[in-house]
Amino acid sequence: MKHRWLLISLGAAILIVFEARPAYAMHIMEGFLPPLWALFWFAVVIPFWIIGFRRLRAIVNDKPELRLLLGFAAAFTFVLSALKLPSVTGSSSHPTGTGLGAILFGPWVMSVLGSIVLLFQALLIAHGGLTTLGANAFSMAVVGPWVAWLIWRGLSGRLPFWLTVFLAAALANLSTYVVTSLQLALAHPDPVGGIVASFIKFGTIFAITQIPLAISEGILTVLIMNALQTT
Amino acid sequence: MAAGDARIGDMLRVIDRYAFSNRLRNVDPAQKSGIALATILLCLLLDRPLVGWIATVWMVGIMAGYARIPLHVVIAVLTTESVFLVLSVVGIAVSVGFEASEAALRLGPLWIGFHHAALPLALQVFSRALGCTAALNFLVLTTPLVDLIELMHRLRVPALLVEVMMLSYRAIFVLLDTLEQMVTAQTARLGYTSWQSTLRSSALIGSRLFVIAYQRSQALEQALIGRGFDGDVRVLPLSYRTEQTLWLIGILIFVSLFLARWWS
Amino acid sequence: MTAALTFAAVSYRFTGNPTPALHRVSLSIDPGRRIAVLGRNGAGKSTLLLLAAGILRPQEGQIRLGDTPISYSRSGLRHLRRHVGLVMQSPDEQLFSASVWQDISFGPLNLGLSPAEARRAVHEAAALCDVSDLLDRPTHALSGGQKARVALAGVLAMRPQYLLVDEATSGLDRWARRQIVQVFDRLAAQGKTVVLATHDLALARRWADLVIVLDAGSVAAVGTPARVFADETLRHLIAPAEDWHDDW
Amino acid sequence: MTAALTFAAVSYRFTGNPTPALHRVSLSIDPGRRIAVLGRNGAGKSTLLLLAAGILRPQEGQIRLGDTPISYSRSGLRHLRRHVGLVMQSPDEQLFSASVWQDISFGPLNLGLSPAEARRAVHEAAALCDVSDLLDRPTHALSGGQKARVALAGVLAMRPQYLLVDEATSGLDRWARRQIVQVFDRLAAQGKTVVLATHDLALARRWADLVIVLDAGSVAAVGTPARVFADETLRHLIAPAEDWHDDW
Repeated sequence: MKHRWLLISLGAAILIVFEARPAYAMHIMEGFLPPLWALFWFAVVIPFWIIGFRRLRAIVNDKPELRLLLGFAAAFTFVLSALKLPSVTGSSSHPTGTGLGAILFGPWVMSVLGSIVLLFQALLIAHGGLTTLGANAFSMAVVGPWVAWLIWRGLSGRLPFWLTVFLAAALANLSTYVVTSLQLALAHPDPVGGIVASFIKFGTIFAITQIPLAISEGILTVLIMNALQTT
Repeated sequence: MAAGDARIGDMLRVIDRYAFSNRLRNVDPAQKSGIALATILLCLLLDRPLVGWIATVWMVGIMAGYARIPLHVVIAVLTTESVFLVLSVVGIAVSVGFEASEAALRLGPLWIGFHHAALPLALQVFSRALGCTAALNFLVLTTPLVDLIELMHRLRVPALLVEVMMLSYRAIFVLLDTLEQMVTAQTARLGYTSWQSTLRSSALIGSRLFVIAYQRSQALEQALIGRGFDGDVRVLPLSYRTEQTLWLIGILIFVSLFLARWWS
Repeated sequence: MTAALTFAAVSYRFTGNPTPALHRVSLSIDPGRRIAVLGRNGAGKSTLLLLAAGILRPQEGQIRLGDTPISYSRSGLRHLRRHVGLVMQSPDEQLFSASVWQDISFGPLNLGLSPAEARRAVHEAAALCDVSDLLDRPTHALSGGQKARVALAGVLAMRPQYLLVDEATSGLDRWARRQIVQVFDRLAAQGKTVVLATHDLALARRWADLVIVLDAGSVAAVGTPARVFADETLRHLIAPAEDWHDDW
Repeated sequence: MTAALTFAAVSYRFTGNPTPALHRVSLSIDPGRRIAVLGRNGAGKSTLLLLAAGILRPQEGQIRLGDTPISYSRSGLRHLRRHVGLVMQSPDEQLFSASVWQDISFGPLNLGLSPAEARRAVHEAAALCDVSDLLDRPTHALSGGQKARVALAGVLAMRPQYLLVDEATSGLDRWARRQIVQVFDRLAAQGKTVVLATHDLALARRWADLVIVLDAGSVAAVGTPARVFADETLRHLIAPAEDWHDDW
């Protein structure tokens, strides 16, 4: 019985702290991944970086002055995470911006710009890390943007504009967190239940606050896109 | 540095200020990143709790004692990160399964509890990540991003990437100033007072900031054309000194980490 | 009736700064005055306005509206913002909506006014600031002077008794400046209090009836423009000696 | 020796605007002068500077440096930029690097100077603009006045004979303004030509030796400050009548 109370209060503590957690809950911290997994995720993400960079270079070769715009686009993506995002539960957090970025700049450009932003977050505010950059870039600069882009492209015209944008942004946010949970589960399987149990575990820890935040980010992105359309 | 308010700007500026004003500011970024990265790799590869703890002590020591960054700043940054780290590690310590473990709580068909093998593992991951994070903090708090971008240029990172990074580092501060002005203006007009008004306020800024980012880039282009911009961003390199003592400290760190591995 | 806005030994230091931006400032801003706050950059002018508007919270001391200290609870701030409006330096960074109408209505809607009342408030503020003919224009297509007046209207639509303005006229041409000053004159005629933090010494000298001089976070003087501008020690805090023959 | 910068019947209309920003403007900017360009917003001051700096290309008419018309080829513009430098209004829109040192070095390197020469040019321009002690400071930590002087240094490092400045002093406090004016004085003492487009009438009156008044895209007058400020018709183009008693 003692244990039960211990666990319940522990659970409550987790919830409370997670409600007030920093903006970058989805960043895997430096040192959190074993070396092989860190390398593995770099290997996964590097092809995306190469193709994305080639696209970028083609754009800039065409119009050299566009590098200024790219600089500002990366800065915009970085600064976007300083916006306030209210959660349904009353606390507030910050948007990931992966969905909006993919809709505005396309998934290939985002794979490079998003990775620059992640590198900057590691080097400017020590969020995330250098050895975990591959893993973080895969979830936030590749999977999130691609999910958003495919929904945006696939459903445009079939669903109302707002619904398409909402789904793109909310699911980009959610898919990023699913991938992060998977990355953590693979690196740290549960001693009893293995990878599956571990995935459920990391998943539920995040899910409680992540689903409301994904909904909020979806709504925020719809409002931003509406405002941009009238500009 | 709690969540909620736009604290990202505060954190960015505080860290940036020390990066530009610490005693190791003019030391070659290659030297500082070399030591930070080697420490991170050793923590990962040697992978023992004691190694992580010793690395943490070393890094806090050289940040505060050698680079002369106030100890309370060093500790504050590291504490914020360790709170976050503890939460991630809880995920490892707690196990979920269809069978009860030693101390477990039933939740539907699942049992949530601690497994005897999980606690040491959690401790190991925590100390490893703490050592790595402290080493990253050393790099971040002693080395401004301009220097790291310059280092990437020396390491033959493609010029286009280096230029985009250089421009966006500057643009981040320009846009962040604008964002904070807008947040203040909105707050003075009762923005952010409810769930809806927070969403609305943020959305207005998000879209406006996008337009401003575009306009700023156009204005900058015009100004740079006046200074001979033809597509390439040419700048003079920065000059650095090499600090012999830092190499010596680096060697001491590595030796002590190896020793820690054999002792434990 | 309006109550005075009082600072009692208020200090504020920004995170990461070794010296306080304001240090034990005590002063009273009485209703119905035209006040200019002078002092060089970094003297604490903007910090004073941000504290008075409840955006920053004093780390020491107290700010009172009438006899009651400002409460920083949600409802307390809501109450304060009905009374104290703040216009910041760069209009480009205050207009965050796509259209002028939308921007001016931001405050009234947040106050919880009904759509009809909000509409009335927008029209009233727009008329006051001479921007009635701009209401359906996009904000990015406005001139500098128009943007400045729209920013002013956005705050005035909340009908504050105190209007705090940071550098209202900087970067504007003489005609745009003139139009802004006319808005301040109208407000003063309505008995509202206007507090301007400014580098525009001609404006301070001829428009204000009270001048507050700040120096390195402290109040160096409070007095009529005639007295302050005649005092040689204070003139050193307002402009470099080489500029004195400029006769602002 | 430097040659004059001459406008011969130059017109320019921005795309989407019905009226031209400049219409058949002819004037000559002679070496070694201190020139102020006055006129209300929209009169064409900035367009004039952008054309003179070769950033805009006249749609009609011709701009000459000495006897040769400006060539808009790559090498022609390179030649022009050794002679004519332009500083724009907002320093935040001109500084692209977080390192002051790197930012100032951009222009000289684009001119094709060797690293050693460029290094010398940076130090020289920094000394001229009093920013030598800021070279290893980050751009974003500078005050408004410091940023303005760094932006100036970035252009002066290219050692132009003509320096064109759009609203050099707007938004600065009196001390920062003073420091900028000192840089202009040093340039004038070196025999360089400084052209300021400005709303700062005190500056125009006391600093300039020649005033150009623009009105709706045309040159309304060119003359000494004494003559221009004494002329009632021209005063109408410089400031609203209510401001005349301000005695700038």
